[in-house]
Amino acid sequence: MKLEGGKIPANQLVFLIIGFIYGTVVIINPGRAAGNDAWLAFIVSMLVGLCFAAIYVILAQRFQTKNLLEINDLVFGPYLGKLISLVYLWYFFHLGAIVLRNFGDFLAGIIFPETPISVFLITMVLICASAVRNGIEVIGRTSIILTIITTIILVLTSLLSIPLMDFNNLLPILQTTKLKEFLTTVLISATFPFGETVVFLMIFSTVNNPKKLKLTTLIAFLFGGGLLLIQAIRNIAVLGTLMDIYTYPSYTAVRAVNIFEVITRIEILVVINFLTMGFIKVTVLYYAVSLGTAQLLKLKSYLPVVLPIGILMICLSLLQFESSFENSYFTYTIYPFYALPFQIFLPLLTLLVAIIRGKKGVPG
Amino acid sequence: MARNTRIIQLIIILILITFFFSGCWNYRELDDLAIVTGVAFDQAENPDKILMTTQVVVPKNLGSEGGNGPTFINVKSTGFTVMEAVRNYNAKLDRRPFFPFTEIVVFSKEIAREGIAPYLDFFIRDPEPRSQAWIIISDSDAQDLLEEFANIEGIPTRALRQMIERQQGAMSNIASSDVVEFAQAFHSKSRQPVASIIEIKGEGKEKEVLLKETAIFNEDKLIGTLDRSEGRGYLWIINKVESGIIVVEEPGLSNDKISLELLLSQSKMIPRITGDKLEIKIEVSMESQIAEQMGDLDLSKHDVLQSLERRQAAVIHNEIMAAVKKAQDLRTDIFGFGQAFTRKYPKEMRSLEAKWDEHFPLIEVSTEIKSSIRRTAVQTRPLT
Amino acid sequence: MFNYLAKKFNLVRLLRKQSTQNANGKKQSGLKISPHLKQNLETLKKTFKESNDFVIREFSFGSKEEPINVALVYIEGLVAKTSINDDIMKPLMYDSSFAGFINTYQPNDIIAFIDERLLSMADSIKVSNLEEVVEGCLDGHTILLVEGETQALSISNQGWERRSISEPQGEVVVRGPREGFTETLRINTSLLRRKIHNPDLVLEMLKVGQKTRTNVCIAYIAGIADDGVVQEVKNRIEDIKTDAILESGYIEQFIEDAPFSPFATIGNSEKPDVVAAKLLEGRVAILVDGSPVVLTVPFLFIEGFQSAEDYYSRPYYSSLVRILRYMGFLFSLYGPGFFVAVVAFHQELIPDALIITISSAMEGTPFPVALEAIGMGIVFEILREAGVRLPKAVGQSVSIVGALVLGDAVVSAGFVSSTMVIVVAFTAIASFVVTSHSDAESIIRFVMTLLGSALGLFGITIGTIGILIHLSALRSFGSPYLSPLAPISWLDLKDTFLRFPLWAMITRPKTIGWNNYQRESLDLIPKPPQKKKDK
Amino acid sequence: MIIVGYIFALIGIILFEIPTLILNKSWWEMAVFLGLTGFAFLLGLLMILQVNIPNPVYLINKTVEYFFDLVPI
Repeated sequence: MKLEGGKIPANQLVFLIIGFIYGTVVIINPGRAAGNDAWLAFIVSMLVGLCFAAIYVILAQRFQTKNLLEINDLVFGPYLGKLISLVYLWYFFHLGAIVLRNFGDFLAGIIFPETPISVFLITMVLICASAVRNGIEVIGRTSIILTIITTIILVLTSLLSIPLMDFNNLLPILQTTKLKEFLTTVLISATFPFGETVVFLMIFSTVNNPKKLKLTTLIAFLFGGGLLLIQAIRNIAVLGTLMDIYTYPSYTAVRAVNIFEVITRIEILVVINFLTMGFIKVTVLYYAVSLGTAQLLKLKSYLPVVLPIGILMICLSLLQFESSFENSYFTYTIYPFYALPFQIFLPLLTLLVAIIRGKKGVPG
Repeated sequence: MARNTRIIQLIIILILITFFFSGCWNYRELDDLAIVTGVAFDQAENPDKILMTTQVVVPKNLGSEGGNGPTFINVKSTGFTVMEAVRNYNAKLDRRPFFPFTEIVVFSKEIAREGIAPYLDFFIRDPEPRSQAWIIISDSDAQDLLEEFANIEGIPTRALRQMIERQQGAMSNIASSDVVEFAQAFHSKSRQPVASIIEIKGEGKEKEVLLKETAIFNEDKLIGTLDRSEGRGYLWIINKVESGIIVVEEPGLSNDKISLELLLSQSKMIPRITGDKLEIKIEVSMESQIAEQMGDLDLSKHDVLQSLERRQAAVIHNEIMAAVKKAQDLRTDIFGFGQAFTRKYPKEMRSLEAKWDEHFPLIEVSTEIKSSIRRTAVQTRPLT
Repeated sequence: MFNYLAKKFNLVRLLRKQSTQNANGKKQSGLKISPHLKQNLETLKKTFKESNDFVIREFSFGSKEEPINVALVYIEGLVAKTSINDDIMKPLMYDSSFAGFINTYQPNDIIAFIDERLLSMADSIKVSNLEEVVEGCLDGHTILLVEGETQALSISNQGWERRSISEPQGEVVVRGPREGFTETLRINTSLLRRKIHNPDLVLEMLKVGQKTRTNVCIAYIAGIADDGVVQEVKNRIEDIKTDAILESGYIEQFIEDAPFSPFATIGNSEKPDVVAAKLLEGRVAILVDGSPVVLTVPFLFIEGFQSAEDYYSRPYYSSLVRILRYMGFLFSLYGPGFFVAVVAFHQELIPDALIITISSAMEGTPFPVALEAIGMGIVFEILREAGVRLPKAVGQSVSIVGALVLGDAVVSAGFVSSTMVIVVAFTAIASFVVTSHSDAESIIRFVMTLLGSALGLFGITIGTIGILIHLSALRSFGSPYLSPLAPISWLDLKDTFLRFPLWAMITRPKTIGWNNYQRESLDLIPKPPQKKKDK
Repeated sequence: MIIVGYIFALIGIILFEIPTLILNKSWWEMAVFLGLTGFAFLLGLLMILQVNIPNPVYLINKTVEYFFDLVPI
């Protein structure tokens, strides 16, 4: 019996990936080091990310209805495969905890300074758990509406801050930053958020028509990248030189909006975006971990492991960083290199071994 | 069926847990807050300390069924840092000060001369204060500006803010910047900030405040001022002139004056590097209409109008050059010429930027002004 | 969970015992009509427990020597008396002599003879079972029993007091038909038939309710409605084992997909044109005898925002109205919650121009704003309930007292801030815009207010996500509840936020009537008449 | 206080899951559930009691930094 009976149409996957990519980037700015070239860095890293995604899609299409863990079993044999699956699961789990932590840090640091961080983590995990328990179909459907709302909000905030923008801030291109900084930014934003789509190897198998995967992923990447681009351009144009001193540039950028003294301080819209997109990101990761764990332990249903994994995720996200400084050190310095093996080396290895050993999924 | 029970259960649990966990930490009623509308910084008696004066509105006396008491109160507190001063309020005020509605930040001249960046950090770092508060330099003590003076708004800080914003629209001859603009300029290597100076005249009931001139800074230190015509020169250069009156002398023999009301203006700075020479050209194109004529010349003649246009251009040119000269004398690039060069000549600027204050005074500034007079309002000929 | 609790309280075992007892005690069906009239009548009398509205009229006709003894049985009040007099008794007692009755009289043929030659009634069937006799009586038929016959004639001449067709109070329209369904099933089906002149309109009759034996009619259009859905509806209705179906609401609660959800997954309407439109989209309607409210399934979330009038007036205005409905819905969900969240957590969101007004209004009110919001919400619900239940004249004065006197007094006494009254009042008005979801609206409004006062906008966003998850998990007879929004269907958005012109609505809704999706031809857009080229 | 709440939450979770598992007679799932919940509970309890728990992220940091030293960028 399959653990997940649900099927999602390809167009839901588009929204899911967009939501996932836009996820924490609403608040956290991976292009920090590149200053006013961040928008260019995003474009480059989107292309790099597309190369990553190509591997995932080829892998998924080769094995049709198999998800990541089943592919591992098939390609590497039951024992080594299980080990590799475990490593992947740890990565998804840890990534979920990091996202949660970013979430809590932001809310507890900026919006609700007097409230303990655990409140936000627990509420968030609970709501994600309810989505995860409902299965991929519900996650997919929820993501449609949330992603559309988010897109509208992003466009709206960008339009409202046009009076504050100075597009000269985007100039000069590729001069103020050094090549090394630029490449670092490309690496950071290729691994976060684009490379993180490796988790969709757990979900690609539930898509109705696997033939559409390529197009779907391409559209999603372009659209998601487009959202990042709009956001980056808005932030640079509004904040100018101050871009790199703010921890949460998007939040600060729209704070200045003031239309007729009535529409002011709309940064709360950014917070709402962050909440909804963060929800999608955490949910996808959480779902992948729950499903994977159940699959690894050969359970009949993944429902019983959902809540315990949620508690563990809360624990890890509280445990991992003592402060938000450690968080940003990890995010900007360590994480890209930590994530690379999972995002590119392992999938590539899997693909190569599969080709060499001639393993293929049974179609249908 | 089972699925739906689950959801209900989850929702119930969610609600219970939110209540259980949120002891409503951040819950603060509007009537627990003292809404701060303005802040003033002075030097305290102890030279290390800051004297911070805060204007707080009293909503009870402001609403539709308001009482007759004062509409605002000023609270003073001292501390080594801004944040400490803010915390010290709690010992003085019956409510928690709440900063998002801060409209102005006033600094006394002596603090401005020493540098205001340390004070601004609070307004940028803390999520609470609004970063769109206007920065005002007070000619005398900063706290005096928050005292009552003749105004219509009823709250001094509101009145000051309205003055600054009105001034931009109606006169455009004193530059002002808010906290973010100031910080952006301060943070940039190739641009320096400005702010408005307000002075107090008279005493007691006769007391009035007026926008005096533009303060120019080097880094965060006040080093000089631009008077009104220089101020407009500055605004011409950075393309911020919105409206204003240009007074020119009537062509001909009389000394009568003509007021031209500015309708439209657009300006651009075009940097050029030729060899070692840095040049910058200010292109202004503007339109105005005749608003007032004191003499009796028939302005409907083509050549008269042309000569008026030339005079108008000359006035603008003089204003611009005066502002440039002042800034170059003080070696502070308030116009952002450095930024303009960086955008066009990034490679060359990399070496120049380090010693920009030496290069800036050497920039040759030229102007190109397209001045035109569109309308003569409802009159075509003078009264006489 | 409820199953579990029921088990805990030993209810299940108790119920099992009861049902076996019932099964043992009930065994008397299939009793044939005996040739002895008296015996039949006795049995019937016993069956009806000597009820005094059960009427037996015995008489005889024919020749004096060999009179034919017959009896008419009916239930007083369900039949048309004049029709019994003129169309049953009169032919039998008078016309029989002219019909050459004596000559052709054959024993055992008398029922057929009466049916064919004497009765001037349109609708009569022969029954041979006492059970059917009882059933016929209860349905308002008049039954003619004949001495010596094992068959009886069940003559359909129902005639009871019924409400005439009038405009439904709940769905008033400015433009559109004024007729509404009534309590009588037959009239209701006829109303539908008059809208859809097509033999494909299928009306299937079922009897539900072990005690009430209520007629329930399933209507659908063969070829458009999905067979699976029709079968599912039938199965679910047949599975209802309960005493009574007194209103279509009973059926609704027994067959809905999500009994624990605050959102209705079954639609209802009192207007034949609305139901006809839904049938034509491929939905299935359930008509219940005794109820003017007709159920339609599957019911989607967005149907709550569509109104019959949208389609009768031109598209621009109806699109505008529809958008306003969505806005009203959102406002009535979030109004108080958002206000509390802003005032208690995010004061910086209040526009500069309003901060002083709001804070001076809040000044000095004794209760925390969260309590104010919840309290005013409850007051509003009470006022609404009072206004609805009371007779019209009194109801109006209740709302005047509630709205004006109470509202004004509460503010001037300083109990509640005037801003809060404004918010609650506006919320209340907004909540009347979308009536289909109004019960869910009230519940969610309270939840949102609670979440908003506990965690500010974070709480509200989380609550919204929770509701979204819930809504996307719902299904109504196989159709995802949030369709066409999620799963997204671009074609169906033509009738979601905007109403496209009728000539652009070419297809039926994707999740409902897709097996026959084209509803009109492609080029219906009105064009100027073709000019003749004679000059 | 927090511990009491925590234990209540745990009991809530167990009551939430267990009945379905018993009804479906899925014992292996129940074992996994109890095991995971127990582990998570213990971890959470230790964190509430502010016991020092080895932080996996330090290990990751150290490893990656080791590679940084190896490959000078």
